[in-house]
Formats: sequence, structure tokens, C-alpha cells
Amino acid sequence: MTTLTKTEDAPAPTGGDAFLSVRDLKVQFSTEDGIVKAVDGLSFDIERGKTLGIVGESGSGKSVTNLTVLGLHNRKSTHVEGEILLEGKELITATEPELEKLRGNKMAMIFQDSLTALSPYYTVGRQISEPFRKHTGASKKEARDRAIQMLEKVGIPHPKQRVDDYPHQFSGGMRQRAMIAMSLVCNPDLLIADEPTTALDVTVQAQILDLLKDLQQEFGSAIIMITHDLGVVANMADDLLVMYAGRAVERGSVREVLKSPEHPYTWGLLGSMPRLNSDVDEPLLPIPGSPPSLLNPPSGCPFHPRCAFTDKVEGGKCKGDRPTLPVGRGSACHLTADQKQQVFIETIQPRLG
Amino acid sequence: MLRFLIRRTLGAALILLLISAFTYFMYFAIPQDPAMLACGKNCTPDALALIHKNLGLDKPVPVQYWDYLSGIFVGRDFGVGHCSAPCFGVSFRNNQMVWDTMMDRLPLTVSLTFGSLIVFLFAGLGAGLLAARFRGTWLDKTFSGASLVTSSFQIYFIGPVVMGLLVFSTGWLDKPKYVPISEDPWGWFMGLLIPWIIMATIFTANYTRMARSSMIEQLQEEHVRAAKAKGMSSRYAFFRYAWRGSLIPIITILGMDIGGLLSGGMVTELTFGLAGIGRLARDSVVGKDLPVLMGVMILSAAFIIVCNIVVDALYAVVDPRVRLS
Amino acid sequence: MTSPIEIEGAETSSALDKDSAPQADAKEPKKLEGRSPGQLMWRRFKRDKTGVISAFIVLFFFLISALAPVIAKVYGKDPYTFYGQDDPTLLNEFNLPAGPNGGISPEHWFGIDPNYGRDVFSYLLYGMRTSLYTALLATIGIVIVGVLIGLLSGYFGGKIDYWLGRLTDFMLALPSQLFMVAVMPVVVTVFVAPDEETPVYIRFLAILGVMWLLTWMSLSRLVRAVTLSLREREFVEAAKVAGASPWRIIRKELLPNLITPIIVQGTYLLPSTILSVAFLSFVGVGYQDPTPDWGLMFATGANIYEQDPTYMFFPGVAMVVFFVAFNLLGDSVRDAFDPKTGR
Amino acid sequence: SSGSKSSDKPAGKSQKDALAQAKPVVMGTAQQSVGPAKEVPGSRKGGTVQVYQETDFSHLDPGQIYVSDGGLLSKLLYRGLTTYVEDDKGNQTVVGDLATDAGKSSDGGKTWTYTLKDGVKDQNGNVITSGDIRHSFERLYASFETDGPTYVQQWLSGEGTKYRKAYAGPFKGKHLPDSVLSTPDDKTVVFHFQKPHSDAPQAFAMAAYSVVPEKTDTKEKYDQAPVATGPYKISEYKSGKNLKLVRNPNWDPKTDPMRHQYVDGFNIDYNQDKATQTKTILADRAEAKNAIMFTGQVDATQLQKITTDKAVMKRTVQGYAPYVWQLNFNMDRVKDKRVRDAIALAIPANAAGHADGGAYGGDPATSLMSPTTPGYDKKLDPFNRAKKPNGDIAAAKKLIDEAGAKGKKLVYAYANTPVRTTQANLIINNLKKIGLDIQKKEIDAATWYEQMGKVKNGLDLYMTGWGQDWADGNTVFPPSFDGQQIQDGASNYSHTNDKHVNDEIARIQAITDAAERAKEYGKLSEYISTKINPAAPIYYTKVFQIAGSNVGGLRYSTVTSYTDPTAVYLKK
Amino acid sequence: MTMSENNQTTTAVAEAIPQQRDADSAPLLQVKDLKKHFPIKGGFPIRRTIGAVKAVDGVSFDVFRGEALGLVGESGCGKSTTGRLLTRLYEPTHGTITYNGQDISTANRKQLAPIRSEIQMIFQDPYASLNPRQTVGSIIAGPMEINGINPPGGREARVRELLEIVGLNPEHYNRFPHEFSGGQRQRIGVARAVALEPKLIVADEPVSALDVSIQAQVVNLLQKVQREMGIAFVFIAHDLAIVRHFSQRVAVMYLGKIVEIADRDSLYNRPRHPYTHALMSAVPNADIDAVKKERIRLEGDVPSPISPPSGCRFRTRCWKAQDKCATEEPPLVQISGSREGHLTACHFPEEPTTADRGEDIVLDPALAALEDESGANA
Ligand SMILES: Nc1ncnc2c1ncn2[C@@H]1O[C@H](COP(=O)(O)OP(=O)(O)OP(=O)(O)O)[C@@H](O)[C@H]1O
Ligand SMILES: Nc1ncnc2c1ncn2[C@@H]1O[C@H](COP(=O)(O)OP(=O)(O)OP(=O)(O)O)[C@@H](O)[C@H]1O
Ligand SMILES: [Mg+2]
Ligand SMILES: [Mg+2]
Repeated sequence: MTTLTKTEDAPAPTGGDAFLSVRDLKVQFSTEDGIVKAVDGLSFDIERGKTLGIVGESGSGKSVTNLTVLGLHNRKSTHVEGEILLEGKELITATEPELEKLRGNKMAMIFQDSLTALSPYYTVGRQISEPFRKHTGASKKEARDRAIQMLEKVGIPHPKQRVDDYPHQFSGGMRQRAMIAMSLVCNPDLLIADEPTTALDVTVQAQILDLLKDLQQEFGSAIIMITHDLGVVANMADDLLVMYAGRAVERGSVREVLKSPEHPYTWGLLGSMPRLNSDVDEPLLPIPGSPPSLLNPPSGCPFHPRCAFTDKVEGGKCKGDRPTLPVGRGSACHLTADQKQQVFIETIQPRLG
Repeated sequence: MLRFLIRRTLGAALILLLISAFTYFMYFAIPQDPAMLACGKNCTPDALALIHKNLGLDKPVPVQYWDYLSGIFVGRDFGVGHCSAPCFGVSFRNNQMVWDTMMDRLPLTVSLTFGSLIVFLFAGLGAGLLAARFRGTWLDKTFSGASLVTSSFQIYFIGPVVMGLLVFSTGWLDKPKYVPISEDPWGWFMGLLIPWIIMATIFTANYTRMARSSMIEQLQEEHVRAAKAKGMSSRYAFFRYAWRGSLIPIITILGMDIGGLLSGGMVTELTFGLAGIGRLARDSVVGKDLPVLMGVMILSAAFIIVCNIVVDALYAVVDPRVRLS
Repeated sequence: MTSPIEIEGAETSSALDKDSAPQADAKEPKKLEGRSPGQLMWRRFKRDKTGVISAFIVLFFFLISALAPVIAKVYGKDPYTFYGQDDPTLLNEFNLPAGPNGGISPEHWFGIDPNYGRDVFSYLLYGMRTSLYTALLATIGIVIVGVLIGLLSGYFGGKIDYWLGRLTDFMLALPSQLFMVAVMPVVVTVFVAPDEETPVYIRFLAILGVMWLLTWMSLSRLVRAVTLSLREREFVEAAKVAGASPWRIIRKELLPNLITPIIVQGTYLLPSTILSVAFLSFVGVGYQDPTPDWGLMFATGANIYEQDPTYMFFPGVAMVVFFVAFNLLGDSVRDAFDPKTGR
Repeated sequence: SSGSKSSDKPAGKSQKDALAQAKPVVMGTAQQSVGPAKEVPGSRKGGTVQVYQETDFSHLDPGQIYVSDGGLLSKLLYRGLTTYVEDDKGNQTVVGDLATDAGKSSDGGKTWTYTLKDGVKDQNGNVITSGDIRHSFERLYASFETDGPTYVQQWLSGEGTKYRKAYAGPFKGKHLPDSVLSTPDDKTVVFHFQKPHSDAPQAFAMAAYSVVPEKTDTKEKYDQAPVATGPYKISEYKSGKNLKLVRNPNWDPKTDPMRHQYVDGFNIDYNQDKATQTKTILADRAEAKNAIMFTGQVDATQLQKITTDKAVMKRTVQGYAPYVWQLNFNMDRVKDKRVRDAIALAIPANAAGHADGGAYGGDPATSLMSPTTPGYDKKLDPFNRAKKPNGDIAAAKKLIDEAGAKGKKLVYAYANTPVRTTQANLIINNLKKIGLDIQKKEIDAATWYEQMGKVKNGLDLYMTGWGQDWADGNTVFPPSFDGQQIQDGASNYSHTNDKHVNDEIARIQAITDAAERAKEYGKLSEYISTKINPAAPIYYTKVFQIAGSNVGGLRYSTVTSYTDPTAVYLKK
Repeated sequence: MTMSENNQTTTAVAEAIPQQRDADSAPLLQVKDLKKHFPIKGGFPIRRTIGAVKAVDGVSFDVFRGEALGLVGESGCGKSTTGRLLTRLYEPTHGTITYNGQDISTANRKQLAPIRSEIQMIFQDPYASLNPRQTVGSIIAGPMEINGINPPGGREARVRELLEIVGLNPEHYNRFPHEFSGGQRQRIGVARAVALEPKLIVADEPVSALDVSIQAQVVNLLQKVQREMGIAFVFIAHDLAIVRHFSQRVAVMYLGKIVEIADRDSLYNRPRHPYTHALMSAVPNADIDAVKKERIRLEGDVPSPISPPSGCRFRTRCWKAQDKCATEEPPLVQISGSREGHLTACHFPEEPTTADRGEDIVLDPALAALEDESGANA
């Protein structure tokens, strides 16, 4: 575990093994009502062959972060600051044609809702083979064969026939598989999965997650897994990033974050999820209040209006100062390490069972 | 597809039947004797009776209607001769076969419609696409502004002004007239140029606005973003992914416009002194010439229905989710 | 010492909600009256400069036409007097205005018309009044018919929907321009005694009737589609579970939600209705001289635009201004209701 | 008068010009009846003349032709027993056309004998025989022949519609008895009228009495595809669209005293409204250089432009048309003469005339007789048109008050054309001023005369125009004011039925001397206008046409009252 | 923060429910062989019914006073349809629904009127279930208006009271739904449902659309109203953990049929139906130290409800299927080894144990292939 002394305000030089590294990313949208600070100073690294889970409430900036990595934000109305380095290459300042070469090739994305993300007007096969042709210059025939191969790989029965089907002829699970085939067709090194299973049934979800895991083993890609579901993260991820109101509030390995969480928001998240083996007569522990507005985020720690432990921090620092997140394992909270440990062991852990 | 066509054709036949019946009986809602029209100034009861007999007006209205209908399929005999199927009767005014008259007028209306169609489709969609692609730029503003102004134009006040300018004052173009394309392609082209331009100006506006707004809507679709995410260029995403989706609303209004133009180019034809189906229609109404009115009504309705069927078939071509059954 | 129970949400959240409630509270703590979607739309609309200006122009048109008699009285001319006949110097031997620029003078601000020598300014005012209010009423009628039929078929579905759908198909297949021209004389003849003048109101009613009959289809299709999707919305089911009658559901649950598409459609429908009314006049089955009518002015103006361009100028400019304003207004209204589809 | 000479006065043709037309027709000699016609100076052959017309001809079957557009066309297509030749002053002489002369009368004018010229053929090359002539008249009795004039039929077989009962037409295999119409040989036709008719030659010159060759008569269908005997024949006819005429090779100029065959043909395009016709010909481009108007007239809106341009004026044709537009009172309904006088006084005659073509469209009418009709008296002006051409409202109002007719409801009917609508608005405007309650009734223009022709038409006031069929009161007074002719479809639209008038008409008709007749009709006209006042005179029409710059031989024909199409040629 | 009095009673009430049932053994709601078939129109040349979606195809269960019955199953298996049948939003094709001894399966709107106030519904989508054009006040007062109920103190006072109960500020009375967050809206939905003091609430996935952190707030709220007001729930959800947390008894549906129904412990600890097993094993566990469960990955998708498989409907995806399964439909009965009230529809039920089976059951061919490969590589 790394030391807690380094803060993100003084970013460490990019680790040599980090495949993608995001430094102090800020994304702001100017809207009619004002400026939305969707992402506000976010940093993370990810290595090849590893999976980074990002959890957090709806609207905490998970999707925006990843769309920015791919450069898919609207360049006119969006203000982006910070660095995104893919294998040392800066993406924020990259030109559109440069990005086009990377997208679908070095980095790919699986969208949440495969029904809207697949075009209804073209066959599944065509949509899979398109990026392959573009990035490898393969012929139509080769691309088609590749599409069939990919469909087979993701477990679509009779891929030779189904390759000419339209998305609406596929079931939800199959569509999501097709989506995955589409993103993997060029063996990307970075795969961003934005809630890939939220729209699916548990049984189908399990299929897809297993598939992703196995494919990662085969291709050695880095995966960013965005989700609400801690169960999914526990199954899939190596490292975990917890986001709240456009910021990372806690980071660490999955085991660290799930087993000894440090941030009150993470506590709340863990406490609000019933488990199959928890005590049914214990009421759930929800996080009170509702998520903050990004237009006008709370001062200081954005979580302070919902936090039950602000009185433990003297001097009302929670309202005034924004806590920083150390590099590596750590959390952005004004509670001291001891306080965190004490509260977690005394009041939170017993209830998690 | 075949089933779809058969079903729609049956439905169309039924609707045409209803429309024809509606028109027929509505005509007789006014107390009037159509024979008077053919009878002239020195009309005598004898002459009137003869005309009644010749035109089949001596029978009760429903029987007449039945005769009319069966005439369409098996032909009919009139005082002025045999009218072979498809027989739409004989004009009250000039004793001509309605079918022949309509077929004579049709090429003009078809030329007018499709000529202007080509112009406004290309101009309208082109401008709309450009405006959507370069949204917010001066190009967009120019096209949108121009389409706003031209869409408020009307043929009947722009037509004469343009004619005055281009034809009578400067002589740059000829007065609109119709020459069959088979006889003189250049003459055909030049003769219809002015109406085409004017109709196209007015319609272009609509298509520019339409294409622009539906493209903008489509560009916000998730699948367009997904296409970009897999590395397709934004131009590719624009022309392949977004464009396909905006075709549906465009096809819809296009179908309605073609149907409307084929059946009601009335104002255009009146403004430019052309004799097509539209003028025939107006004359038949003004002249209370039921057989012609019926013929035009059925023909026009048939155009509209055929356009609708084609549009529905096109939906299926454009959007694989729409299955024809 | 804190108890874990203290952070439990259900019981305590009401207190918390009061603090973290939407920001409007913070700024205007006294005003707890909520903002309805309509009010929100209104706020958005007010921010849209083009829309507001257009709205003022449109309003201005409606206002001056509504006040036409008052304005004409102040101005001292009416559209029915043949000034050219009373004062032979106004028209030349070709029955055209004798003065330059269509006879524009301090007496007749917009000049006089050919043949009769009527005052164009007051004629235009009255003509706009006829056109605008005929179109407005026709539009309202079309909206009522369209909404009624769309609602009925959308909400009740089944047989009702089937037959109303067939009726819509039938009406859509009618060549509407042609049919309008054909049916107008029938309507007029059926209602007027043979030895009496066709009163203007009969023409007015006939125009309304014909427009109602022939142009409700697109609106009803839209309303039907919206109703179909609304019907599946859970708040309608909630009302049903509570035992609401179909009438109450239509009135309380569906109609308020249909207002948006209806208003947007309505704003687009009105200009096209004006044109349809003008079309009827143009082909000779609508309003007739001496009833002042905007459409008639174009029919007349188109004939003499060379000799007397001034005659066409004022109604033409008024028409273009009105239409552009109305179209812009329509766009703004749509945007205000649905901020997603930007222009 | 010669049409190509431009008039300096802006008000168009004056009544002086009309008086020239008002001279009785002179009977021509056999010598004058032989062809060829006198060459038009400067004429050359070739080219196709373009004609713009607003609407299709209502009939092509000569038997159905009574209106001026058909009459004009018939000059090119058909020939009858007689026709007119015109000198450059407009003086008309009736001469033999198919016949060797204008006709020989015997039996005090009751029997008329015609001998056919040699070598007259129809377009198919068939020689015209007396049988064809007989057939042409007999077929007029057929029930489908309803639109043409009925003078000869009535003269032969009885007044009113009696003639129709007397004989049902030739198609059932029967001929008219020889006592009525006989053909002693192939070349001779003899008509036996019931009464003397000294103007029979003029009647036979009407288009309706043109020959229809028996062999090729197709009855009703003849209306679509008639057989020509004149210098041109139909090569293409698309009803409602266009009509093309080409030379008739079987027409022999040597037999024809008045027609020419200078141009190769005529292209007649319909659907060109007045304004378009005028603008197109005025612009003088392409085919419009070769264009003439048939019955179209210069659009009032273009008058200013044309009359101020000397060069353009050279291309115009002007003349006085024989029509009198009058506002009929339905005498069955408007019985108080004071009301009728008041209305006649209040009519804005000038404005109404101007609405139909400005100052070049018509003059205020002083009486019900046209200046082109022999016997016309200019001084007869009972309604003070000279001083108050736009109505004497004060005088009219006084009369209405006297009659106690204030607020009286009257139905004013008008045809729904732009001109009639404008006139109606102008007239009603004045009638309202004198305190009448006018109900405006719009009537479909297509059936206007049919509807007015009904005896029980339920209307009070309606405008009709009547013009002489030839320059003789006989073609004006009997059809318009003979009370015995009142029946459905008859042209006594005001339903005037006055014993004195009826008697006078019978008496004057029997007068054989044309000049004498003219004088008597003049007197009758005064009686009708002042003592009865069955219709308010509104305006006398004038004709103002324009042609392309390449058209030569432009002249106004007093016979047809339009540009004479038989005389035009193309300069290049 | 102060402690709320209500909290102290929670556990006690939960315990009381089974006894309540024993005491008052007539069920509140009895469903017998309930079927709903949606007709499919088509055919040529005249459109007619050519088939049916057998969304619910013979479902029977009871709901007792004050208890929460969970309903779980894959998407499209007919859960919502069942819920809508219970609230009579749909007409049943077949079968009976008996409420409080009264057959309501064919009652019309008038006849239903007295019962309407006793059966209410909470919907999944907090955005779609509130009329955006009505104020919160009129939304909650709506059911009272419709049923002509005038509570003492007036409707408005009652609505404010309800708002307070569900944890909203009573001042929000005049606000519109769009001014609330998803969790707050769902509270409004709850307030509307309890406004008439119903005996039974059908909750169709009431928390699936909510954020994790809000979910718990609403589940706690629902639990609160259930216990305090003694309302019986039919709780539809696909999150097995939440269902377990909320319901005393749970029914598992598969393709329009109930395949297993039992009290919570029996079902989660000793599932007998293979499908229930598969479902349980598919739930990802957030506890990374938990014993690795056996993996049962079902192959393919649920068959079409238009032409369900013969016999046992699960047989096409079942690893235990035999010929008998295709010919004979297994009845929903208590099978040997099950607890009292634990009914299962299976010819070859699983052993009544949760012990590890030792090897994974992998039915997904893609996974099988990948696994083989990696096995071979290793
Ligand atoms: N184009 C945009 N314009 C303005 N605001 C935006 C835009 N895109 C996203 N936002 C805002 O940015 C914030 C972060 O959104 P984001 O989609 O990243 O959330 P998320 O964490 O992915 O949530 P979810 O779990 O619901 O997907 C939200 O408040 C959203 O409203
Ligand atoms: N109105 C309807 N018409 C036709 N088919 C329907 C209708 N409603 C539902 N179905 C079909 O009935 C089946 C069961 O649907 P239902 O909504 O009850 O499933 P569910 O279990 O609630 O699924 P989910 O978890 O996705 O909500 C599905 O196949 C569905 O397509
Ligand atoms: Mg997201
Ligand atoms: Mg459901």
C-alpha cells in the first residue's frame, strides 16, 4: 500500500506501467442554467490486463469521464482540463482524426443500453465489421468472417446465420453480446464498459460478466468497469474508484475498499445494499438526503450535507475545506485515519454482518 | 410483401369506392339538373329527355352510380358512342370520354410534380443537411433564415411576380407551356422551368427545415455516438447513421406532398395557365361536370393512396424493424 | 456517541429534505408554490428573444385586426365605401388609382384599390381581421375535432380505434384541395334560400366547416399516438387503480399532458389554415368581394402588380412578416416545451 | 373603320365609329359572290398564327354555334349559303358563299331560292350538293341541337318551339316536306317560309346555318370532329387544351368571295386568361410575335401601358361591338315603374362599363338600342347618362321615396366572373344608397343564361348583354321584347309583355324595306325605354385587341366585331 | 439528530406476522389458476386473432393479511402482468381472484368501487407514475377524490399528513413532480398508495429504478408502512436480495408460471427447483470473502411465451431435464423433504441443501469453449 502523504494536487509522474492515466481531469458543461461541473479534478491510472471498477451514484460523472477519455464529448459546449495519457499519448489535445484511429482500435466502449446503442438500420454483422475494416483495412469478406468469428466468441449460436440479422431480431442478452463483439473486434487494449449489465437480468448478467472476464484473460485488455452494483465490482474488478459529485472520494484495491472502507459515502453505499446472507430483520442503512446538484455543488466536502460524522471534524472543516484524495489507497475525508477506523469498526461493520 | 400489397390494394379499392360514392351523392345534394349543362339555350323538354337518356341520367341516382361503377370495369355505351373500360363516363359539358381527357392531361401534371420534386428534394435536403452539419454557423443561419422567408411565399402571389420579371419584362425565359417530352425534350424543360423553380422554392423551405431538425435529432441518438466510439469518422456517422434515421420523417412528408401535388396542383396550373389535372379538376367543379369531377377525384385519391402504400413500403426498406404483413 | 439509527434515512430524511430541497427554496424561501411545467415553459420562452419578439409581432397582428373598426374609425375611413366612385378624380380612366404609388396620400395611407377606389389601409385591417379570425376559429375547430377523435381512438382502442382509423384513412385519401373546392358550393347551396343573398356568416361557417372536416387528420394522428403512449404511462394506471372513470382520466390525466403537443401543433397549424382560407378565396369559393379578405387582396393584387405594385406591397409585406414571425414563434414554443430538440 | 389606324383619343372608339356599323346591310350581286376575295395589301403566304383563348369553344358543331368565339372560328372552318363581304369602311354586303348569289326571293319574300356554285368540296373532297344543304337544315331539328339560333327553323315550321313538334330531324329517315324545303335538283334549294322574311340572306350567313355534309354527319359526335368546308380544317383537337388548324387543300379560293388562306394554320391555345394573353402578346416574344386574339381583349390593367405606346398601338385593333349591357328588371316581380326608373337613374353606368375594360371597354348606354343597330338615336337619353354617367342618386332617391319603396327587397343576380362581380358591387353600392335592400345572388357563370332564361327564375335584377345577329332591329327587338316569346330559354329576359310593343314588333317585322324598318325600330326603342323601361341600359361594349408585331392584315370586322382571322397574314 | 420513536417497534412487528396468519387463516387474496393471454392479431386477408402471448398461464397463490409476498423471476416472465391482474388493470383470461371472500375477477368498474380503495399499487418508474401536470397535492388527493372520501380535517390536511409520513416536507403540497428527485418521487407514489389506507399493495419493482443509496430509503419506508399499517404486499422485483429483505414469502416465476413458492428462509436456503438454484447462484455477491458458490450459468434466453415448451417449461434450459419433463407438466406441490408450505413444480428437484455441489454447471457454450481453451493452455 502506498503512503498517504502524496496528494493529488501534486500529481506523481506517470507510472511506467500505467496504460491509461488520467490526471486532474475537469469537465464542465455550459448549460442554460449555468456551468455543470460534471467531473472536478479526477485522477486515476490503470494497467494492462487489470480491471478498474468505478462505482458511484447516478450523475456522479462516471459516464462523462469515460466519454471524455474517448473524446466523444461535444467539443463546443464542453470545457475539458487536465491530462489523459494513453500509453503516454495526450488525448485531450489530440485531433479528431487521431482520435478516430484510436477509437475502436486501441480503446473501445461498451454502452449501457444496447438497444439504443446499436443502429436499428444495419445488420449486426455490418456494425461489427465496420470498425475492423476501417482500422485494419480488411476486405469486406475478411471483415465479415471476422464478425462471424467474434459472434461465435461471444457465444451467439449459429453465428453464420445471425450475422445478417438486425439488432431488433436479437434478445437483450444477445444484443449486449453483439455490442461486446463490436468493441472487441480490433482487440482493443482498453475497454470501457459503461454499466454493461444494468439493463439485463441477473442470469444474463452473470453470463456477460463471465464472458468479459474470460475475454480479458484472452486479450489482456485493461477494462474500466462502470457500475452501481458493488456485487458486480466485487466479482470483476482489481481496483476500485468510488465517485461522488464529480470527484473520486475513495480509491484502493477491491478488497481494501469493500473490506475496510474509509469514506462515509462508501460506508453508506455498503450499508444500503441488502445481501443474500444479511440479517433480514435489521433495517437497511440508507444514505440520507439526495444527491447534490452539480450546478451548485456544496462547499467543502461535497458529501457533508449527507454525512453523519461532520461533527467529529473540528472547526467545521467539512463545510469549508475540500478534502484531498491521496494517490493510491485512500479516501478524501477530513476524518483522521483513526477516526475512520474507529467508526467503521464500531458502528458500520457490525451492521454489514 | 405480396400479402402487404394485396391487403393494401383491397383497402385502397374500398376507400376509392367510398370516395366515389361520397362524391357522387354529394353532387346530387344540390338540386340541379346536369342535363341542363349539356342542353344549352334552346333547351326543350324533348332535348332534355334525350340528354337524360344519353347520359344515363333518367334512372334513380343509386342506379346511375351502379352503372358508373360497372362502367369502370366493363365499359359502357353512351349516346355519343361506346366507352371502353376503364370507362369513367362522358363529360356533361363536351361529351368527351373522361378517361381520355384525364390521360391527356396527366403527363403535364406528372412532369410538373416530378420536375419540381427533383429540384426541391436536392435543394431542400442538401441545404438541410448542410445546416445540420454546420449547426450554429452562418451557413446554418443563412439557410434557416432563407427557408423561413420562402416558406411564407405563396404560388399565387410569387408566381405572377416572377413571371412578370423573368418572362414579360426581361424575356429571359419563355412563358410556361407544356410540350410532351417525347416531342421536344428541351422545349419540355424550358416550358416548365418557371413553375418548377417556383414550386421548388416554396417546397424547398419545408424540406430544409425538416431535414435539419430531424438530422439534429438523430445526431443525438446513442447509436450515432456509438458509431463514433468505434472509430467511424463523424462524417460517416452523419451520413450513414444519422441520415438513415431522418429518412423516415422525410419520406412521410414526401409521400404526402407527392400525393398532394399529383392531385392538387390546382393553384400552380391556374397561376401559370397550364392545363393539367388540377385545372381539369377546378373546371369540373366550377362547371358542375360530374363525370369529370368523379374521374379526377378517383384518380387523385388513387394517387394519394398509392403514394401512401409506397411510403409504407419504403418504411420497411429504410427501417428493418418495420415488417410488412 | 452516535447511534447507527441516527443515520437511518426513512425517519430522518424529512428533516434533511427540508435543508437540501431544491435550490429555489434557498433563494426564495417564502415562495413554496411549485413551478408547473407550464410555468417552466413560460420561463424558458421568456428567455428566448426571437420568440418573444415574434410573439409580440403576432400579437400585434391579432390586436390591430381585432381593433380594426376602432382604428378605422379614428382613421376616418372604412373598407366598404367606394371612395373612387364618390370622387372621380381618385381613379383614372383605366380604373387604377390616379395618384402616384397606388394613390397613397395623407387621406389614404396605403392608397386605394383599383375599380372601386376603396381605402387599402382600412381594407387591409378588415381583411386581416377576416382572415386571422376565420383561421383562428378554424384552427380551434380543427384542434377540437382532431383532439377528440385522436383521444377517443387512442384511449379506447379496439373497435373505436379501428373505425376511427379507417375514417382517418378515408379522409386522408380525399384530395383535400379539390374536395374543398367541390364541397363549398354544396354547403352554401344547402343552407341558403334561392332568393336570398348568401350571408357572409354562411360563407364563414361553410369555410369553418370545410376546414374542420378536411384537416383534422394529422392532428388526430398525433394526439392518438401521444394518447397511446400516455395510456401506457403508469400515472394513468394509478388513476385506474384508484377507480377513476374514463372521463376523469381523459380530463385530468390525459388532456393536461396533451396540451403541449396541441399548442405546438396549433401554432404550426394556424398559418397553414390562413393559407387554406386564402386559397379558397383565390379559387373563388371562399370569401367574396366586398367582404374584405386578405386572400382576396392577393387574388386582386396578382393581376395588377405591374400597374399598381403598391396594392400588393402592403398585404404582401404584412403576410411575409406575419408568417416569418409565426414560424419563429412556433419554433420557440416548441423549443420552450421541449428544450431537447434545439434549433 | 380600319382597325390598324390608331385613334388619338384615349377613350377608344367613339359612337361615330359605331354609326358606320349601323347602316343596314346591302344585298350583294352574283358578281360580288364569286371568288377569289380581294387581296389584302402586302399579304404573303406561310407561317402559323398563334391564338390565345381563355376557354375552349363551347361547340364545334356549326348547328350549335351562336356565340362569338364559335362564330369567329366558323369563319375559318365552315361555309354556308351566304356570307358578308366588308369594304374598308366597314360597310357590309351580303353575298352568296356556297350559293351563286345572296338568294332570290319570290312570293313576297316568303320563298327563297338558292343555286349552289360549282366545284365546292368539303375537306374530304366530297362535292357539296343541295342534299347536303337540306340535311344541314333538317338536322337542326334534331333534339341534340339546342344551342344555335332558331330563326330559320321558326320561319320554316313555326314560332317558339312549335318547329320542334313539326319535325323530329332527319335521322329517323324522314325529310322535311317539299312544301317547306325542296331540292328540285342537285344544285338548287328552295325555302318556303310561313311569312315573308326580307333578311333571310343575312340569317343564312349565320355560322349555325353552315353546311354539314350529310355523309359524314356523326350526330352528337360531330361536335368533337366536324368536317370543314372553309380554308382551314382541324388537325388536332384536345378539348380544354388546344386546337390546331391546318390548310384545307380542298378549299378552292375561286369559289370564295371573302376568305383568304395566307397562313399555313392556326394554333389555338386555351387557358390563357385576359391578362396573360395581353401580357404575352405585348411582350412580343417568340411565338407571340405571330399571335392574335380571337375573342380575348386587352386586359384593363394593361391599357395604360398600351395606349401610351405609339408603337404598340399600331398592333391594336379597335371597334364598336354590338352588345348592349342592360340590367333587366323581372317585370313579373318589379312592377312599379317608378322603382325601375329610380334604379335606371342610379346605375353607375360609367364605372360599370369601365370595369369591363376601362375607357376602352365600353361607353355608358343611353338606351336599349346599340349604336350599331340601324335606327339608333343618340339623343334618346331618358336616364340622363350624358350628364350623370355615374348615376343620379338624388333623383333616384326621390322616385323611390315617391313610390314608398324604401327598404324594398330586391334580388340582384350576377354571374361569378371577376368583371360581373365588380360590376355587381358597383351597382349595388349605388342601389343601396337610394334605399333599396339588395340581396346579392351569385350564379355559376357556366349556366348563367340557362338560369336567367327560366321564366320563374325568382330573381329581380340581372345583367344581360344582347347584340344584333346582323345589323337589323329584327335581331334585337323580337328576341328581347316580344311578349309572345316569353318561355323558358327565350331571350326576353325582362319578361316584357306589352300589347303595343308586341303589335309594333309584328308590324315592323313585316316591313320589307330595311331603312323603313330601321326608322320604326328607332321609334319603338324610344317607347320601350320611356314608357315601359324593362331594363336599365348600362353600357355599350367596345372591342380592343392586340396582336403580335409579325401579324399583318389586321382589321376589325364589323360582322364578327373582332379581328378578322380570314384576312391576317404573317409578315415574315 | 433525534431518535424516532417508531423505530423501536420494527423487529417486534416482523415477528408477529406469521402468528397473525395463523390466527386469521382465511387469506386476504386468493388467486386460482389465473391466466392472461394477450391476443396476437394478424392473418390474411382479414385480420383476426392468430395466437396469444401467454404472459400469465395458470398461476395460483394466496396472500395473507399483513404479509409481504415477493414475486421474482426473469424479465418477461409475467410478474407485472400478474400484478396488473391483481389490481384489475387487466381482465383475466381465466381463473379467479378472490379478495376477502369476494370474487373480483370479472367485476366491472362499478362493482369494484368498494374494493378499489383497499387494493393499491406502487409503480416501478418514479418518473412515469406521477402525472407531470399535477401538483403533488392533487396527485395524492386524487384517489380520495375519486372514491369520495372526505377525511376529517379535510383532504389537504390529510395529504400533508401523508407527506409527513413518507418523509417529505408537507410544504411541498403545491409542487410538481419534476421538482423532486427519484427517491422523493417514489415516496409520493407511496403516499398516494397508502392514502386510502389499503389492505393490499401491489408494488411492481418499486425500487429497481432508484439509485443504490436511495433504494434503501424507500425499502425502509415501505417496510415502515407495511408494519405500521398492517398492509399486505405483493412485492415484485428482480433483485433477490431486496426481495429477501422485504418479503416473508417468495414466489419464483418462470415463463408465466410459478415454479416455486415458499417462505423466505426455506426458499433461499433450501431451493428445490433448478431454476431457483440458477437464479440464486447468478446473484453477484459484494462480499469477496464469501464462500465461492457453485456457478450455474443458464444457456440462452427464456423461450417465447407465445409457444412455451411442452411439459415443464424450464426443461429447455435445465441440466436435469429428461423425457418425462417434455411430456408431463410438473404440478406445484410440496415435495418430500420440503418444509410445510414450500411448493415446487419439478419432476427432478434438487436436494434440499445449499452445500457446494463440487463442480460448476456451465451451460453457456461460449464460456465452455473459453474455459476449455484456458484449461488447455494452462
Ligand atoms: N452534455 C451535457 N450537458 C450538460 N450536463 C451534462 C451533459 N452530460 C452529462 N451532464 C451532467 O453531468 C453529470 C454527470 O453525468 P454522468 O452521465 O457522467 O453520470 P453517471 O455517473 O454516468 O450517472 P449514471 O449512473 O446515471 O449513468 C450529470 O449531472 C449530468 O446531468
Ligand atoms: N399488453 C400486452 N400485450 C401483449 N403482450 C404483453 C402485454 N403486456 C405484456 N406482454 C407480454 O407478456 C409477457 C410478460 O410480461 P410482463 O410485463 O408481465 O413481464 P415481467 O415479468 O414484468 O417483466 P419485467 O421484469 O421486464 O418487467 C412478456 O412477454 C410481454 O412481452
Ligand atoms: Mg452513466
Ligand atoms: Mg415488469
